[in-house]
Amino acid sequence: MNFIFAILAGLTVGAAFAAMTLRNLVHCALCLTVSLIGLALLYLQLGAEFAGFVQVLVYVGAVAILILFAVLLTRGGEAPVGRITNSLGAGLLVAAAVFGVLAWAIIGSSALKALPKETPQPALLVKAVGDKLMGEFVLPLQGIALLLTAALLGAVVIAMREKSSPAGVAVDSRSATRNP
Amino acid sequence: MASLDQIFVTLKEQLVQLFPAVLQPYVGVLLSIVAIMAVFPGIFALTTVVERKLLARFQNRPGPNRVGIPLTKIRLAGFGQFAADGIKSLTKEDIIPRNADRKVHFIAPFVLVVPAFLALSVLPIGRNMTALDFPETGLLFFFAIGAATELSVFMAGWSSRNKYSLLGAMRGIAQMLSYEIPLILSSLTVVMMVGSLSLVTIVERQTSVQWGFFHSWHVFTPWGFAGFLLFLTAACAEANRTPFDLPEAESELVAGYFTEYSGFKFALFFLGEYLGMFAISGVAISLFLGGWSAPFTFLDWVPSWLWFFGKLFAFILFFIWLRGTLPRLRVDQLMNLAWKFMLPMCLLNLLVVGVWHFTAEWNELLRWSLATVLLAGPYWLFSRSFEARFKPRTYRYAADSPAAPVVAPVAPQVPI
Amino acid sequence: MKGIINSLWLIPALPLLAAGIIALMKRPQRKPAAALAIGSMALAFLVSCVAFVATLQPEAGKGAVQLTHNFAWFDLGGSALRLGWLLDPLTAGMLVMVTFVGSLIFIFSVGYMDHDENLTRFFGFLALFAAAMLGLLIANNLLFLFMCWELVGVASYLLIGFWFHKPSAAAAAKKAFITTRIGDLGFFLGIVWLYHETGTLLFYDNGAGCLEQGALTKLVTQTTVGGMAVSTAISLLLFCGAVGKSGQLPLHVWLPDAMEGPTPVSALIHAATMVAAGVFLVARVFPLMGAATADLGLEGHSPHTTALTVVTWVGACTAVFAALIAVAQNDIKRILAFSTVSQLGYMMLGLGVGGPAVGMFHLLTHAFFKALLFLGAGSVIHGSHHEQDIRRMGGLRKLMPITFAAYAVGMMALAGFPLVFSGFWSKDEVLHAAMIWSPSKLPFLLGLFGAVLTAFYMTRQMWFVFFAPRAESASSPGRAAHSASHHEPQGASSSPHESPRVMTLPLVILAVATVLLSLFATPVWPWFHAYLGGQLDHLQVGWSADSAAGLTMLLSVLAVALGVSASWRLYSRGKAGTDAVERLFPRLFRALQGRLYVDEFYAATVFRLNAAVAVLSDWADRFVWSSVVELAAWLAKGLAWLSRTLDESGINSGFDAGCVETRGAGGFASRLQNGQTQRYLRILGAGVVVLVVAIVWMGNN
Amino acid sequence: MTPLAAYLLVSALLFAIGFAGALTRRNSILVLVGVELMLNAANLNFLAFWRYGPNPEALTGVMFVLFAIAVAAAEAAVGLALIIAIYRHYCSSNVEDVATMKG
Repeated sequence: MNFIFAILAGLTVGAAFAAMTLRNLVHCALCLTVSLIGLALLYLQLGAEFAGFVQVLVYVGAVAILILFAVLLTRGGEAPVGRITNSLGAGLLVAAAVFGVLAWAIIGSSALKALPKETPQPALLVKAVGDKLMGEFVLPLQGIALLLTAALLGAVVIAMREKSSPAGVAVDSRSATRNP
Repeated sequence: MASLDQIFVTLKEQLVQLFPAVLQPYVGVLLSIVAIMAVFPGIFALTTVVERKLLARFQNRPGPNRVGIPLTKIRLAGFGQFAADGIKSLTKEDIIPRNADRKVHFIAPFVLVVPAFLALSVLPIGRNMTALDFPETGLLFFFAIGAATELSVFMAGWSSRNKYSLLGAMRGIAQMLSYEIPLILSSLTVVMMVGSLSLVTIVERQTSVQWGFFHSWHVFTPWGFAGFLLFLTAACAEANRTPFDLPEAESELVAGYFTEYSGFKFALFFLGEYLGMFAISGVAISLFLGGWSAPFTFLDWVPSWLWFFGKLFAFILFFIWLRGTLPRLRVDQLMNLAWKFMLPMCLLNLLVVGVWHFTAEWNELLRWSLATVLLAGPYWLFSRSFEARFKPRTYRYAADSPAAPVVAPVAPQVPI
Repeated sequence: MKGIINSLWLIPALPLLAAGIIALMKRPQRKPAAALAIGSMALAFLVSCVAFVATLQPEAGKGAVQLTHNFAWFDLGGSALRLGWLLDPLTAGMLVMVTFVGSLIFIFSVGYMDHDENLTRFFGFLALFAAAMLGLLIANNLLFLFMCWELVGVASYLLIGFWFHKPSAAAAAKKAFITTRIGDLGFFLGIVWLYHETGTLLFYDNGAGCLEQGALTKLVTQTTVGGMAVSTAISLLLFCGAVGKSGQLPLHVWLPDAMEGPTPVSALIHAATMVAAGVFLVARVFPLMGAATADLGLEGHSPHTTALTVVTWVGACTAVFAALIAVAQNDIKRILAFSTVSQLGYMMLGLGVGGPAVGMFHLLTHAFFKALLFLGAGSVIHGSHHEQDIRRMGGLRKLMPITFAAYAVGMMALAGFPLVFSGFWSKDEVLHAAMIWSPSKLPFLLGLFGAVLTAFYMTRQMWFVFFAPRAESASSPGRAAHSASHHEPQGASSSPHESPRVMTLPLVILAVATVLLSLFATPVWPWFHAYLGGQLDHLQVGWSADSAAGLTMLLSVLAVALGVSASWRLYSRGKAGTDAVERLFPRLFRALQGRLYVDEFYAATVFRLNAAVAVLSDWADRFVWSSVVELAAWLAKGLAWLSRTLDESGINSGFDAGCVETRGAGGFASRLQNGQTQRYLRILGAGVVVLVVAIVWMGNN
Repeated sequence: MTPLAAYLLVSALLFAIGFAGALTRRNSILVLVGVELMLNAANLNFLAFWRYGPNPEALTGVMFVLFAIAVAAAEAAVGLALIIAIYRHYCSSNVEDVATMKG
């Protein structure tokens, strides 16, 4: 067991745990960022330099900032008072069951044991990634481009401020549904 | 001359030889990092004084000229000022607002400074002189690390619990996010042409000799020139330099996101900002201005690192000059420029690079004129449509807004 | 040079493109719109010149140049609908004339419509109009010609009704459109019949076209009702269209009303495009009209078929009829409008008695001098602040010298002053052909009388507009109201002034062209005949006409002299403000001023008949057809009642039972959907656990 | 334990943490954060299998991770936009408040 791996795994899992348990949303988001950086370092450890840096660029540079903005836009900057969880026991039980089953499957798997213990570091050339993207994976690439455009437009449209205040309508519709 | 060129490399090798073989790689990295952490803060110190003096001259006043070597009469034309400033900020009381989020408030300056040093360490500052060489992904590493700046700005602005700080942080993040896109797109042109993300490779590609006497820097091509200008503009914005210094506009927001910082942490922010500026200048130099290579072949005898630092100083002076000359943009102008002018131009430049790549067999003159026309025509069109946006704006409430029209009560129409 | 046929489509396409682009422009983009329209016309003129040059070199022994370019438009079952372009001297001459005159009118419009806020729209319509006309000219297919023909009609509707806020203009536009439609009905029937008989609508198709020998022989030999040859019947139907479009006698009523449009439009309609279309159509299908059966093979200048005889008589009557009315009109443009009707009659007369060369030459010369006259009238109207009544003008000779000079040239050409004016030569040819026409001498006499009248009314108009002592504008109530509505101060600015150069320049060019055209068809050098007939290489300079030509010339000169002198004497001695003819023959004058009550006649007959038929149909609709419909409705209602009863009592109860069960099931399922996302997610997680366990178990076993 | 199994365990742990967060936190932004963590756990799985799998030269793991990152970015953008829109509508960002469509 590698020492560096242990540190990185601990950092990642610990930060993720903090992100899911802290009270203040901004702290959660910052911990998520730390966890994602830890993941990127794990990618580097695995030899996927390109994927690691892309991870940092996209998650830290964009997604984390986006989440922080969303927190501020939904007035989440202050630590909430009162209950922050919802049906804690059942949720934890299910999550623990999922983890238990997964860990059981991983440890008990015979297929994993059949794989070689140590493999040489695969040489990952960025050029090869580029060639693949432009060759074999060009169709998914186009699809991703389309998806990103659609997501951009969709996000803008959804988040655009509506002209009239729909709050009254919302209350109406909610009260209306109460009636059987 | 080659020995002078490689003097630091050989020095490092010999120093490393003194250690046992197991430790050698770690010592090598450590030495490089120490060198980086010594040299660039030194340049920072020098820059602060130079900037103050130059700005003073621009404004027709003398600037700092008193502080020299203490207890002597030597004044060094005021170049001892940085030491005085440094001592002052180290000894000042560190004030933290009572409501502030102390942990985040404490971490923020480090989140700014550490990535700045990391970004500096991938720059090829001379032949065979790169502290952290990522042979595959140097440029990507640089941009990935740059993302930390935004995080730091947010942390500083949010944790201070100060309206000005938060507004400055929001402005800063919006600006950096917006200008990161043209920044990356304009540097992608170089990546496309060279076919590598490694800054070392990119610089080496520019050392080839063209027409017998000068090196083929990328800035000497139509796309390179356009890309360089776009990169420079975006770099100004990324580094929060005038005319894009809205996040810390002192006349509007006191000092932006680091309003609530003082003492050493303020100095760290200051340092981080300048290091970021050096780093982005260094990338501009590596991408477009041939990195450490001399402009002309007959100047090759000058050591490569001297060229790099000379260009870096030219950039610093250029930024100071801009700060002394240009007024600040408005927020809407800033965003318009990024999304409606720079982004289309960057995309167009990518297209032109493609054209340039596929017309390699053509007559040079034809190729040049095609690329130039492709760039200059849309530039003319875009900039024409932009002139209107920079005109003075009438504000909604400043314009005549009479009181709400009095609605005369309408008598009910009774059918007779 | 012959390759021009493949790009002949450019000529209509250019103005059409311009019209399309202008249609997309905004209202303030006046200058680009005008420049685009004029530029496209000028380009079309250049291409037309190339086409014209291409027709100047006939191959020896083959007659006139005739280039065609046919292609399949779309397949219709087994056969393909084929369209094509045709370039022969007829087309080429018309193309050059239309594009040249059209360009000048476009340029003139820039000045004339300067104050109109809808200039952009105006130029769009003008370009569309020109495009339609040019398409009509190059068509080698009767259907394509018909489409362009209708487009011309639409464009004329738009242009005549350009100032649609004036009720009279809107009415005039409708009138023009509907009246020509009546003719077009005959035209379309003719087309359908022709297609039925020959199976093609191409004019020339290497021997298979409908105007070529094979088809003509077939058409001539077949007879239809009353022993009439099919060719004659089709020709007459096609002529109906020409009558409508060219304002011949029964259907001429729309043309004077079309003066409600802006003056450049009038110039365009009357000179270059719309009315010329009818004459052009007759000239185009002349082989069909002139196709003679064996028993009609009389000796003469042209085959005297029934169709051509009808054309001749219609033309002659129109010529005199319209000239008579023109004598008593007071509106400057209306006089010119009736003059146009009259001259169109001459063209038809020329076509009927002398063939295409005679009629077409008069069409060409008329196009130039009538454009000149209309533009001159436009200049006068523009200069005297939109005053159109000639009695309120006068003395403009001094105030508008350039307009006066150009107008005088046009007037003399129209009246047929001898020797240097093209109108003289072309009219003389028509008269000459009529004189030697064997069936009857009456058309000739009618033509001669028309010539006297033409000279008379033109002189009258000239005198009133340019020579008469200037009427005091302030004393005229209409004038005063007009000025008041324009908020113009009375005095210096309201006096007439010369028009800007952009308007006078086209006038001068047209005047010069009017004079120069006279060189091309004198009996000494009958170039135009030779050109149309494809005998340019046999052309010789010298007196080639027979003795009748001399006599005709003499008579026509006399007629002109009589008309001019009579008119001048009557009017120059008359009192200002009154009309000399009115004093002499008040009743006749009033009848003429009322346009011989043709409109009223139509109102009394056609309209009443129409209204009666409408009442009849209304009655039938209300009592006959509606009762049938109601019966059907009752039946349907009864059926519906029956099925409803069955439905409600029988089928529904079964469904109801099913629905209750389904609803119960839905109610149960809906309780699971409590809207709590995390609950769904928990169930999902539990499902994943079960799934993984199941997969691992199966994998192990 | 092989390195692959170690990576997979870390990944599973990360997944479970993210899942637990998504299951239990009230704030919808944190639910989204949990989903992001789950996605990243999956990415780590892909890379681990690519690194220790039978043919790393095919690069499928890396390609999948790149695409997954792009999709995740789009998902985050749209998801956060939705959360902001919902917040405007209901003045709340708690998941249990958004239950208008319940049966």
